Amino acid sequence: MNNSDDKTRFNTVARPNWCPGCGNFGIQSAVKKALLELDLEPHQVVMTSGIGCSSKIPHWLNVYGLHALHGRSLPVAAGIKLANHELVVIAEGGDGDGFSEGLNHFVQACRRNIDLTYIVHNNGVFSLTTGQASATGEKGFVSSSTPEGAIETALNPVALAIAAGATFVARGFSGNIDQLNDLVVAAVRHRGFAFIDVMQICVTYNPARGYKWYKERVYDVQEGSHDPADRNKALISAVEFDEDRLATGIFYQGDQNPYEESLPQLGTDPLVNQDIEGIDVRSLMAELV
Amino acid sequence: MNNSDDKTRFNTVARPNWCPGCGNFGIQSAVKKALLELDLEPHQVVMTSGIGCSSKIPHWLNVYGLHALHGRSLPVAAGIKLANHELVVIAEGGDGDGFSEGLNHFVQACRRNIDLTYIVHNNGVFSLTTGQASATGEKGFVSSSTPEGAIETALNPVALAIAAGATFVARGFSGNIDQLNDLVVAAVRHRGFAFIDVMQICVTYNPARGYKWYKERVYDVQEGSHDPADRNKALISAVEFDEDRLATGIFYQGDQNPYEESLPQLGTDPLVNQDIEGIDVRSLMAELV
Amino acid sequence: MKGTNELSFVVGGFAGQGVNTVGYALARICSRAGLHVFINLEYPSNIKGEHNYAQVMVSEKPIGSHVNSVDLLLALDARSVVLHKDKIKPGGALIYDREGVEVSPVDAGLKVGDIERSDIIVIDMPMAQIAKDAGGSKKMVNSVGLGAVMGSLRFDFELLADMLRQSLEKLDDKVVAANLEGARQAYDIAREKYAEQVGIVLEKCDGPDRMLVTGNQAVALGAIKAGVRFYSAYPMSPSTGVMVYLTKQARDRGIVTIQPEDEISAAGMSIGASFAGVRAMTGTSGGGFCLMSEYFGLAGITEIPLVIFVAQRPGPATGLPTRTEQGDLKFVLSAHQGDFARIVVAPGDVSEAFYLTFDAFNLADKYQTPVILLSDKHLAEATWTQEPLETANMKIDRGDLLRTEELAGMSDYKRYQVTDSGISPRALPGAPGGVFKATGNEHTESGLVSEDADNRASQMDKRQRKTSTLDVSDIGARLHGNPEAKITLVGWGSTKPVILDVITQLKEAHKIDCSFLQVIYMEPFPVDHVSRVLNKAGRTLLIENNATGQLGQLIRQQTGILIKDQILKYNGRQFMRDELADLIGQRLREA
Amino acid sequence: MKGTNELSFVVGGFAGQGVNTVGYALARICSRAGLHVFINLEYPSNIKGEHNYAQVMVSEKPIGSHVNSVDLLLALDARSVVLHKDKIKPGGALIYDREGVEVSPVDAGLKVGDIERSDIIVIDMPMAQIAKDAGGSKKMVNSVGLGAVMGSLRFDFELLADMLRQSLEKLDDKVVAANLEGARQAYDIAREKYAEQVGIVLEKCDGPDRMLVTGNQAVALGAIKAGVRFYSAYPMSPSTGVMVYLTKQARDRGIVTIQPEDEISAAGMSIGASFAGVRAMTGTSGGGFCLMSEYFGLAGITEIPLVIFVAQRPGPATGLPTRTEQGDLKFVLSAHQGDFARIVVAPGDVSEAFYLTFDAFNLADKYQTPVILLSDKHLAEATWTQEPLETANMKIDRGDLLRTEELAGMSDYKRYQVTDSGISPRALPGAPGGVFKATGNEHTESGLVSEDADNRASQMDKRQRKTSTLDVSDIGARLHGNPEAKITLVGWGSTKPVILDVITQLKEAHKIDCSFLQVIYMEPFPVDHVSRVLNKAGRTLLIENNATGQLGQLIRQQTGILIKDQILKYNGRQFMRDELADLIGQRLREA
Ligand SMILES: Cc1ncc(C[n+]2csc(CCOP(=O)(O)OP(=O)(O)O)c2C)c(N)n1
Ligand SMILES: Cc1ncc(C[n+]2csc(CCOP(=O)(O)OP(=O)(O)O)c2C)c(N)n1
Ligand code: SF4
Ligand code: SF4
Ligand SMILES: [Mg+2]
Ligand SMILES: [Mg+2]
Repeated sequence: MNNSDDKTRFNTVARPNWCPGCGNFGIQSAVKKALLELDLEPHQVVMTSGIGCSSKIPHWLNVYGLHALHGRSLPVAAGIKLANHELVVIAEGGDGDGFSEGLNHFVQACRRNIDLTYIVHNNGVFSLTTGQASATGEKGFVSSSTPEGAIETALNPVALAIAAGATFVARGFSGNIDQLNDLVVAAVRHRGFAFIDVMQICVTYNPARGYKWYKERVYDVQEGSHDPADRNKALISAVEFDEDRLATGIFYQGDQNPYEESLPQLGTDPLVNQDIEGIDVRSLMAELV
Repeated sequence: MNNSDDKTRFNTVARPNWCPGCGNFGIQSAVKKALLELDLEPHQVVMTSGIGCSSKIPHWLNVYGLHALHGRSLPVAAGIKLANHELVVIAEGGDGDGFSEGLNHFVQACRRNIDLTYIVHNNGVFSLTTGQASATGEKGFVSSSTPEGAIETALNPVALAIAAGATFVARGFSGNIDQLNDLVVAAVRHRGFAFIDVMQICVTYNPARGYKWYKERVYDVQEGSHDPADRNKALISAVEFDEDRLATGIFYQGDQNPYEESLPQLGTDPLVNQDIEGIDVRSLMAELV
Repeated sequence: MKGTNELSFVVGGFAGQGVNTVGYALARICSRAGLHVFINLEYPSNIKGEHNYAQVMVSEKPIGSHVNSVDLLLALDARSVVLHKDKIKPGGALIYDREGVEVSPVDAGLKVGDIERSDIIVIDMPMAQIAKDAGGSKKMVNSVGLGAVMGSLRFDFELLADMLRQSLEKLDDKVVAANLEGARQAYDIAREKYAEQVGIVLEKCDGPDRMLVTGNQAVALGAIKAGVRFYSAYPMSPSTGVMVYLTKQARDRGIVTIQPEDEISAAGMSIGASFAGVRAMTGTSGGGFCLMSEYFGLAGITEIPLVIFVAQRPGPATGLPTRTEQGDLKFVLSAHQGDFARIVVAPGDVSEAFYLTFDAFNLADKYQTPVILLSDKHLAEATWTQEPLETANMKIDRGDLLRTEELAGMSDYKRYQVTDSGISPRALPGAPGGVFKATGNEHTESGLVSEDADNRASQMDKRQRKTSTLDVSDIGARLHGNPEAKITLVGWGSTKPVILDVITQLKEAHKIDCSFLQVIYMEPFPVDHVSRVLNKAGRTLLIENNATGQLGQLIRQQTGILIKDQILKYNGRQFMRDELADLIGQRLREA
Repeated sequence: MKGTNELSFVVGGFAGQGVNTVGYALARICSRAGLHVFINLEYPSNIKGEHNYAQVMVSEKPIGSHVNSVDLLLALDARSVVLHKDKIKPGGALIYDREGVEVSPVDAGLKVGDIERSDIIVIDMPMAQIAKDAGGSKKMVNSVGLGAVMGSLRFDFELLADMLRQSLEKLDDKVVAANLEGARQAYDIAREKYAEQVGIVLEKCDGPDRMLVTGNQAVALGAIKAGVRFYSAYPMSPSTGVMVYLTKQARDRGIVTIQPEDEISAAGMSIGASFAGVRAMTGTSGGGFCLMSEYFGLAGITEIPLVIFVAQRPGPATGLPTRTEQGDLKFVLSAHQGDFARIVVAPGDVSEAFYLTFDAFNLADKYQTPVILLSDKHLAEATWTQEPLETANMKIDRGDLLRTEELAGMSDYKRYQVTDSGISPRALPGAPGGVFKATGNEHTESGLVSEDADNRASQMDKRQRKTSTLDVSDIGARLHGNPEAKITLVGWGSTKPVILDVITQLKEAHKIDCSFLQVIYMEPFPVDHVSRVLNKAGRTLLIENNATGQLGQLIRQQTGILIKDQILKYNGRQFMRDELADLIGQRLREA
């Protein structure tokens, strides 16, 4: 049965339990649209996630899902891709998930360059645990863990990803679904690790950064003279983070073979299709004699 | 008793069991010299480390030491500093330790900016476990875990540290003890988190990068027009990593209050000196009535 | 009239509606009126929309548990009507807003309409309309609802008025007035039209000033009393309350609290701080403890004191993040490779949570080893009224900590000196003459890495020896109730309050006499005490909030005694008093 | 003559000298000559300079253990003379280079000079000089030393010559010739001047082609046979050997091996790969398992098959990274919050390591749950001769895996369907019609997050039920030796070979008849089997390589039976045959 004409094929019966007005709805729509645009079938896609409000997203998209542990969406995603590189594998989660608990996996995924798409719902706060400052919470951010305001310098995930060697680095905004849709399409098409940092509205725990706040600040890098192939410039524009001018779009896209293409083991057929009956180990035993 | 004239005060009876020719000896000398130059007494210094050849270093310096777990030198160092900010706290370890297992702590330490010095003995390989490629092992590096050569892009710790918000970022070479000594002195004096990436010779598991190899390539950034206060330039020179021209020296030094200075709790006296006898909690209980 | 000062009240709604606030307000009013209160909270891992409810139990006598049946239900949304109306006792009452009832977005389309139970009193209270008329917002419905509740119970309106004035203190006078007005209206309607029928009355009575306190607050208070100076933790339900409480107090009390990148770092920072000499603590739940488990053993081998607060929730993995279970006992007892002296204590109520937290710091310092304080969601987040806790006799014991002067007199200081007790005098970084290495490898008496076989054995022996001098025969377990009772219930942790309530109930209602053996120290284990009680016991019944009877396994491992009869609950909820009494009754009849 | 084909040989030196190579070369020569061999390696966590040694036991009969006493010692450095000379039996021999002996940099200044033991044969062999004369480097001393050893034992020189030719294959012909020449010279001197006195002779004898194999190699072979397609691991002694072996074979065998950033990721990647349908495995030691322990439970609740290889080393923390201990049993049995079905198996020798690894994959697939394969440094890295392992009857069982066709026929596929066995048919990502969520939260039969109390209980029951159908009554434990023996030794894992050797020795030398109860399945536990044997046993003695008798605790927990008499060794070294025999003898005399 070919469903590709059914525009509802990625819908689920269950309804998201995000707060009304939550930016996660926008991200969910953008991803759904992108999957349609990419002409994928539900069974061809696997979405992994961590734990957090954002990480519930696989439940509300009709794709294979692995809703894993807090901070641990990327390792399972890598394993899935290597075991069956014909699948489209998308990892999602929050900023707490990806930039606190799971930051090591994120940085290493950038340089490892397995063909995954990683979408972070970055709302600057740990929402599901009822509001603590995250690594991307701005200095001075008041939360239950920082009653006198956060002391640490906020993490700049876009700059970090580029410095770590990522081959596709973009930033989106949960309030701009069309652009986000394009970014997701580009990310999935990208051969290698593709990272999208999505500025996500959390109406409950970060209300100061609502739709209006972002809307007044975001702009599209593509509209200027930005050249996503220029890594140095991308890095500089990423570090020159100015709260009043929030760049969105593809910061950097490079061209480098994905990890799995260096593995001849995967050349012929995905690992998962390889037969494992009656493997002969006698020659290996003989080597030990 | 004032020992400050005793130039051997940081020596230990025990002798290092590194391989003859190992770059760790050079790093050890540089640190020892720096502590003398800083006019410190052994009891004023705490050195923490992870696990690896390099991480054995606290045993061979006469200072307080906490030889912790693989990848885990930085969290304990932070705890020590916050509990007693009068101590000089230095964390050391290898590249496996700091850029694989412990990378999350490293990145977050950069943006947290607690006043610590972090020295990584970066030899591109996991030595103590008898030679597997590390995150900084170059592409193609052949090791027991990468018999056909490493596939991943090597991590660039200097670029990463700057992108992560570190306020002092330097690179040294185990074969240039004088420069390293200066870097350690500057790092300890720096108010905030100071990171020194030391290119360290491992004669046993990375013999291709011996003294000669490095000597032909290293140069001192300070000799050119480099301005360590210019973060963007520092970042660009860090990412433009060229195996044939290895910059050493201070890449970037910024000026920002260390974390602990935002804590009035520490203002008067280190936490450890505060009396805990007879604390009255009745007012807190009364609040709950 | 059905009764005075005995009430099982439920307020239900969806996350974001403020169910907790309503429950807590009524509880506070009752508590200040001299009544005993217990609040059980049931909420999902969700910020807005999913169902949650608070159950408030009120009594003139001490009360520690809730029951399945409800006297009075305040339904703030449609789902709450559907879910809870059948729990209302015949003759009990439901307060809801037939026309104006809210429907959670996740329930879109759900209708309630008429209630098909003729055996209960249905109080259709136009709460939304009242709120609107009084000029208030949607949020004001909560005040209106409280008014209705107070009115139905003929409770003094002024108590509510005081409470509202206080809790809305920071708001505009107009808002306060509106809330009072709305509450008043509902109060009057309820009182005049329904109170007689409802037949339950709440009245002020005499009593000491009692706290309304959760286990998490008690732990935080115990830690402050013990002089905690450093708390590092990564948020994880249901342990987060301790972090939040301590963080609020941090500046005033000279405490540093820090939320680092993960639980690994949280554990490491506390170890570092403790190594440097301050009292340090970290807290988490099972999943976070997995991540801490490597550092846990580092504290063990380096003999650095450390208090780890573990608040259990149902596993495996993320499980049920906001529900309760006692499923991590075996894990904390054996986490980490190899053997080392550890101490594991499990408080059973808020008072024990306070005192045992304090003790945990003394134990950690004295035995120079990690101490686990094992709680669970129920104890962590449920609320009890608690008599003032006496603090006069609480003494800090920092163990064998060398002063700078003492160190100065030593020539060859050995941090890990092999002693009879296994405990070695401790120097702190910064002290001249004390320079040593704390090493996670096996080490010599000086702390240097050593692979020598004999040294290994002697350091292992020394470490194991430490806690063998900790005598838990008295404090390790407690037999509650009549020691001669023919039936002995065995349990631990947060089931204590409900088990004690059940004992009372069984005795009063059924003349069944039970005692309760509560195990408090899990490691070292009170072998003699427990064996003695169990060997002497008639019928024994194990009661645990987990799937496999983990305490039962521990008891068998430690004493050889198997408690065959087990009542295990593992659906993520705490036992209810009536439920547990029934289960026990059933078992007794079975055999 | 003192004997033929019975030898306890030690070669000592400092790390970097190639002690392992020398020991292994002699072992291979013996093995190819039809003799049984066992090699025990003792080395520190150090790359160059610290002392290490290899002990090679040779026998005409099967041999699985080493003894304290040494027949022949080859000392490649000064430290080895000092450390090992007193272990030489009276009448035994020492080969060293009085003048030219090397001194490790860490021993700077250490002298040996004359040997003060008149009861041994001192073979002062100018190895350095011979090497130099033959035109070789320092490294050649090893070949010269081997020549001296072969000569002293009157073993056929051609065997050594063949071995050298093969192992130096890739080197220059000249180098090979020099090595042969040096070896020959030493051989001749030893044979002519000392062999008579030494009195031990090694001779070729008949036998099948035996492998020289470590436990790690056996595990890797078992995994390859089982069709492992994915192995992710972070290096950690003593598990690294499996990773290195599999990595070497990866391209040829269609396996992906990957070393990610940490053990957390290693576990996660294998879980992901397994979820996607391939057989996946990860490996580590205790410290790494701490870090994996969170993901471990994720595999449990999501019912994703996973084989975890845990090679124990002495803890806590970094402990003794290159030594041996059985200290992680309790940890792996209870790691992770909450309860879930897990399987833990502990092979006792290389053959079991091979077959149980294979079985582990079948078990993981069949029960859709993580399986822990518990080894330790001794089993992982010591070397045994092993008869060919039969593979004809090894059958892959992938469990209830749905084919695409089967799925297509289903209308409402439920991944976590509640079934009688607890096992639910599994779909793999990529299959149309199978779309489901694997969820670390408690979930419905479809895998969606659910906080419902009844659903929770039924999913818990379902998961617990799975392994209850795994019948281990036969395979879970094994009674070796005479079942009627009055004495029963109880143990597990890598102590199996030494215990079996001791049983033989006690019988032959002292007419003491012992049986040996080896526990293999730790979870599910063979309760009936173990109880039956222990209840029937006369005297029981627990033998474990840890400080607290962890198997003993498990047995008591599972059966109620306490084995009071315990022989526990925890200095980081494996039991030696003579040592263990003595300890047992002592205990028997005591009581
Ligand atoms: C190991 C572990 N630590 C902590 C938690 C508790 N926890 C659940 S969600 C969360 C933070 C979520 O923040 P983020 O990833 O930003 O997601 P958001 O809710 O903001 O979308 C935390 C700390 C956990 N589940 N597991
Ligand atoms: C949790 C944990 N994982 C793995 C190891 C094993 N291990 C010890 S040292 C080491 C790598 C050392 O590499 P590096 O940090 O670069 O130090 P080097 O030896 O090169 O100086 C590893 C993986 C360990 N001790 N603990
Ligand atoms: S709390 Fe914030 S992130 Fe979570 S669902 Fe609500 S708005 Fe979204
Ligand atoms: S192996 Fe390498 S890093 Fe380790 S001591 Fe030897 S030379 Fe130094
Ligand atoms: Mg967030
Ligand atoms: Mg290294």
